[in-house]
Amino acid sequence: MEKSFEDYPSNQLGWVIFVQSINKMADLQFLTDTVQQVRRDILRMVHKVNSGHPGGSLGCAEFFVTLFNEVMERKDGFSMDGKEEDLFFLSNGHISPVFYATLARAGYFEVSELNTFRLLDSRLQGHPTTHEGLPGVRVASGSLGQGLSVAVGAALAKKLNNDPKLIYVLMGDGELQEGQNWEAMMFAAAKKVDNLIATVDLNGKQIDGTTEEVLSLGDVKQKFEAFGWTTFTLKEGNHIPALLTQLQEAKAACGKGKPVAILMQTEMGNGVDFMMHTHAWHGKAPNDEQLEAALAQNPETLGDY
Amino acid sequence: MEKSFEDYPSNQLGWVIFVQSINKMADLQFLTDTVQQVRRDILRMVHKVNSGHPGGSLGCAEFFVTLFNEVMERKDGFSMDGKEEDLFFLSNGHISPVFYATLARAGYFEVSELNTFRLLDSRLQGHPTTHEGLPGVRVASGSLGQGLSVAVGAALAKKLNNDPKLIYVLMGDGELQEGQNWEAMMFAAAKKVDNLIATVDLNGKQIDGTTEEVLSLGDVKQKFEAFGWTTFTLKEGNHIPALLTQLQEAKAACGKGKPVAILMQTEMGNGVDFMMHTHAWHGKAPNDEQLEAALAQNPETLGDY
Amino acid sequence: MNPYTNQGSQDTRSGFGAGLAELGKTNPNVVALCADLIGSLKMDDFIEAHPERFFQIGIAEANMMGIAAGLTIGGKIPFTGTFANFSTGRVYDQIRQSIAYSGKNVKICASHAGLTLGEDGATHQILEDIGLMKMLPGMTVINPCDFNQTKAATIAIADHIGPVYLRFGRPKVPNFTSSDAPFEIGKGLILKKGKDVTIVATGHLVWEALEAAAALAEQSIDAEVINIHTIKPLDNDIILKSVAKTGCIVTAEEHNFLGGLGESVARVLSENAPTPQEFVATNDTFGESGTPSQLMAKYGLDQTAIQLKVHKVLERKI
Amino acid sequence: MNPYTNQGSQDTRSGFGAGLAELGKTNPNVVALCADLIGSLKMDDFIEAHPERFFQIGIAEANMMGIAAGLTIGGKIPFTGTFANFSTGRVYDQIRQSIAYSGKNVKICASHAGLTLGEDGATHQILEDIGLMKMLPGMTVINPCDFNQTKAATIAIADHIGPVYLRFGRPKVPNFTSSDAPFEIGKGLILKKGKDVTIVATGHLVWEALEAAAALAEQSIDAEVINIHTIKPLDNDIILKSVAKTGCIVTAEEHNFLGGLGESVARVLSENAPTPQEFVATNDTFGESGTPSQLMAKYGLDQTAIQLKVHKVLERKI
Ligand SMILES: Cc1ncc(C[n+]2csc(CCOP(=O)(O)OP(=O)(O)O)c2C)c(N)n1
Ligand SMILES: Cc1ncc(C[n+]2csc(CCOP(=O)(O)OP(=O)(O)O)c2C)c(N)n1
Ligand SMILES: [Mg+2]
Ligand SMILES: [Mg+2]
Repeated sequence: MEKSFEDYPSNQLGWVIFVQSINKMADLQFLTDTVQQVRRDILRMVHKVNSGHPGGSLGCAEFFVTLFNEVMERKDGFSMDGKEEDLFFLSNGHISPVFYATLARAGYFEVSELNTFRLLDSRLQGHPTTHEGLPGVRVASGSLGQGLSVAVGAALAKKLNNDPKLIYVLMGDGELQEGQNWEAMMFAAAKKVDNLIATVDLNGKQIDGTTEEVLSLGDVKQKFEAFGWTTFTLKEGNHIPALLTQLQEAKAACGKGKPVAILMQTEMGNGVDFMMHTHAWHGKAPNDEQLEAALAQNPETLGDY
Repeated sequence: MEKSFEDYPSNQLGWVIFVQSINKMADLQFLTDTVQQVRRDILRMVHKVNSGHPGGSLGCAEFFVTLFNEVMERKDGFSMDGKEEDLFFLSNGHISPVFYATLARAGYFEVSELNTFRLLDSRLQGHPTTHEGLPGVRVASGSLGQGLSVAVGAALAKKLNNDPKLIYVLMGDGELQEGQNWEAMMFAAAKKVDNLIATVDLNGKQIDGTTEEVLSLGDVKQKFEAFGWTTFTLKEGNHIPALLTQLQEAKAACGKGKPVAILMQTEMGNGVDFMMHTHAWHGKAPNDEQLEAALAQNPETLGDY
Repeated sequence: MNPYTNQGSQDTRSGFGAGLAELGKTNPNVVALCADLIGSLKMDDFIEAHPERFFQIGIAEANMMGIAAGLTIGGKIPFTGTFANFSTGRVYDQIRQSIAYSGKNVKICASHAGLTLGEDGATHQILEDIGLMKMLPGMTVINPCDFNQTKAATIAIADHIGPVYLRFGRPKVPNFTSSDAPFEIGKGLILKKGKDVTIVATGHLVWEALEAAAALAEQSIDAEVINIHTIKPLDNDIILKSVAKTGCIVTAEEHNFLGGLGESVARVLSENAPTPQEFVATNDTFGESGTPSQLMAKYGLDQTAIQLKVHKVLERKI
Repeated sequence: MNPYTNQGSQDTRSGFGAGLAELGKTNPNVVALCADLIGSLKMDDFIEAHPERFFQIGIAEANMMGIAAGLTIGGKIPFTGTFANFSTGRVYDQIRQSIAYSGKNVKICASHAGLTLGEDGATHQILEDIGLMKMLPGMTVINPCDFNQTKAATIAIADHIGPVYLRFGRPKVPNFTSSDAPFEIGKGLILKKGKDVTIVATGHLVWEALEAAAALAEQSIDAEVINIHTIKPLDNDIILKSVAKTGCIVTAEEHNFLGGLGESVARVLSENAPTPQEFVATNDTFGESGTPSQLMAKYGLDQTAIQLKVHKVLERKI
């Protein structure tokens, strides 16, 4: 499959109409509308409780919306077992706002529940958890570096169950500094866990600065390949058609004896101009004025919660 | 520096006489004698207490003896600080027999103390420890995967102290499955820890079988290089001249902004025919007859303890 | 006289291996994972019979715990196997988040617990694992006393929904409980009734407690011996009922006196019925190399130590 | 009335930051390490003044502990900084082998301990770290009560040879101890004398204990309040002397009731002077998101909870 989208500018508004994997303009419009609404949800959630992680959440909004609405083969409702459906794990649990907003907008629970984010007695904990029974969450995360292992386990269970569906997992790039990831990487290649697509949010940023400043990851693609993974680099990680093409390509690469990874270059804080090109908004909520400015850049589409 | 020794057969007895880094025949003879005596020490130690790890120990005898006697710049006596001298850390602590025998034969403590290996109240614990004050040991090991990090820390301290000497560390190949190693690998490259030489005992074996059977390491060199290390492969890890040349080459590669690794291919159980080409002797002691047979293949040189 | 007889010494880890092999036949959801210690964990029989239900993880315990958590999501009941140190301290945060807090049905099976693994020494001799695991909300912590009970416990935990820590040992020790005794999680067992002092013991120390009680009987001291195979949830009732009768207690465990069974019992007592207590446990030190019996003697974990502590606590009884 | 006044609320982690900055000036061997949480740990001042003595490790806590151990070998005194969960449970085996068993002079400095970090929720709210660290032979465990004491403790531990776990928190809490009070490791402090009941509190709960004692005074209950800033080595004497007078005790900690300060005190009592004790601590549950004060109220960690437990223990006193 050729990467035809890399040639196009990643301007959010200048989408190409003809996309192999989306045949109806309506789908594209729905996705772009959902992304915009999810951005509003993220911003409003973290603003309300003056805590949480908008930066990484915004940077992954296109990915989440595309994955859940156009790529994953999901069943109605939610069961922990997730048999006969694709499953998603969020390893970098701090970007829970985009996860929750995507789940709510995909019907896992009422969008009004987004209002309870990080409040006492909420199912929408600061970091995702199964402990409160929130539909869509299959493991707790927040302590970094654990999600890939869990995803590998879920993938092995699918194989044991002769379940042909896939496992998706998202990790942060700073998160790759945790050694457990490399244990899981080595295992997945050695044991041919090829029903697994791991995506890395390669935004080049973490809490204390750029990944380069904090602890350079070096050449991530080279590392993944050296660890035996089929590895794609997606330059336009905030571009829905590019995401779609890439995810379909990754899907097609499954079942060939190797685990599959997508290194997804994103912009932290994407869609809110003053939150982009900085790591400052990794874990900081906007104040009232900042919220207003940010929302103005992302008008309501599907209706606020 | 050209790897001239790779052309020669790794026959223990068929050494080349002219070696760039050893100018006197006496040195070579001393090293080979010491290796043979260390082998005897290892075998007798584990036999006596019917426990311990002869396989990996025998496989690394040439490395230890060469490193301690011809390569490391050591000071007389032992101080924990180890200022102004090269330091060695053993990460795969289970091969303590070769470590202890090498230390004793290098004068860190009386060889007679080898007699106390793994006995109650001994300084020669099953796995090396500082807890009993054994000269030559600077950190406890045994729980795998921790030694490289400690070595990196010691290397950083040397830099802070403007101490130009080097840090050496040995790891097992199975041990590379532990994620902490990859954390340390990433760190050492990112922060240019270039006063460190890490050697991997690439014997292709671990407890439950070959590394290939247990959990394939894939292409180790590719992984080290992808993690930003200057990486040498030493095919003849049981050949003293080859070891010497390789260690000198690695030394010369220090101070150039990158950490240095040697992937050292060894034969587990080397020097005892029935212990070679199997993982069976990873952690099993010989019985009386086996000991006799093994010792017969390695006649006394420097005197048994 | 010790009311139990040694049916022949066996290692408790072999009880685990036997239980796991049994589960292989009876429960198709049971899967096993190991981190390069198959032989030590006695998993061979299970693996031979069900190779497709076994996962060799290599030396990567953190990954093993995560994979186990993930396997539960497909309805599996994973049994992880490695040494006790690498089953707990090495992977505490992974167990905490991916298993305990996530409520995953993983059975963490740990061999070579305590001092008695012997010659490998302190890096392998964890004396804190009971404390580590008991602090995790939702975790069940079990330390059976012999081969038969370990086998029974292994089988029993497969039917218990939720994370379990099962701790057992390396050396051969007396096998004295009945091979068909049912294993009930959380129910302590009175092995010998007595009225002068309560001895609450777990794991390898249960046999030592029985031997100590037999010796004490000859000194006209009537000790009650309780096998507290489950440390969490702790059978408070059996302990409180016993001390109501005896008025003093000795706890015995192959563990640091800090954080383990002894402190749990002290808490139950101080919260309900303050009672003189003495501790048979290691005294906040690391272990060392030696034979199991040498170590038990040196670190005060044998029947002699139990007797000493009984005498001490009897003096404190008012 | 509370004999202490709040000099202005501050976070204890800022006390750590201030102490570390001070050490930067006075002790050239002090180096600092952080795992991508500089701001949260308040390490900025130290780093700015001594960039060459700071090591940014990235998100790799296990590696951080090993590197810290290695740095001691060159004579450095490393202070590691990350959240309490990642300072303990995440790296237990690394601390155990490379630091504690190896006797390395590393200061493990842990912020965001307990429930009161608030909104991040349970994965970050470790309630087991005191228990984890107290079980390690040779480890010193300190949980100071306010900004001033945290600063003093930070400075004091640099002079103590051996591994130390220093625990502090995220939220702003009353700063009430004297800024020039010396910090003596292992010496509990009687903050208020009393004869009816002993309240032994640590960390954030010391202020709550003082407030509770003030309220109790109005109910004619004379509580003795002890700030037990060092959990290991525990000041047994101060506790035993106090209960000899009061006859009952309440322990208060931001920690699970299993394995923490409360159980250590229970052990000391049952071994020396069995005494009715009640526990202010979390009740073997994970935490959750919420504001610090909401969480302290919901999980029974505030002055109200302390008062309740005092009433309860007084009823049990004979
Ligand atoms: C084990 C662990 N260590 C540290 C943290 C604190 N922490 C939360 S997010 C974060 C940075 C993560 O970086 P990255 O994965 O790149 O996510 P991004 O900042 O891009 O969203 C850190 C250090 C944590 N949650 N878990
Ligand atoms: C963290 C940890 N996990 C497991 C073990 C048990 N163990 C001791 S040696 C060993 C195999 C090591 O393999 P390798 O490093 O290749 O050493 P070799 O067998 O070649 O000597 C294992 C699994 C351990 N010591 N530490
Ligand atoms: Mg990032
Ligand atoms: Mg090997």
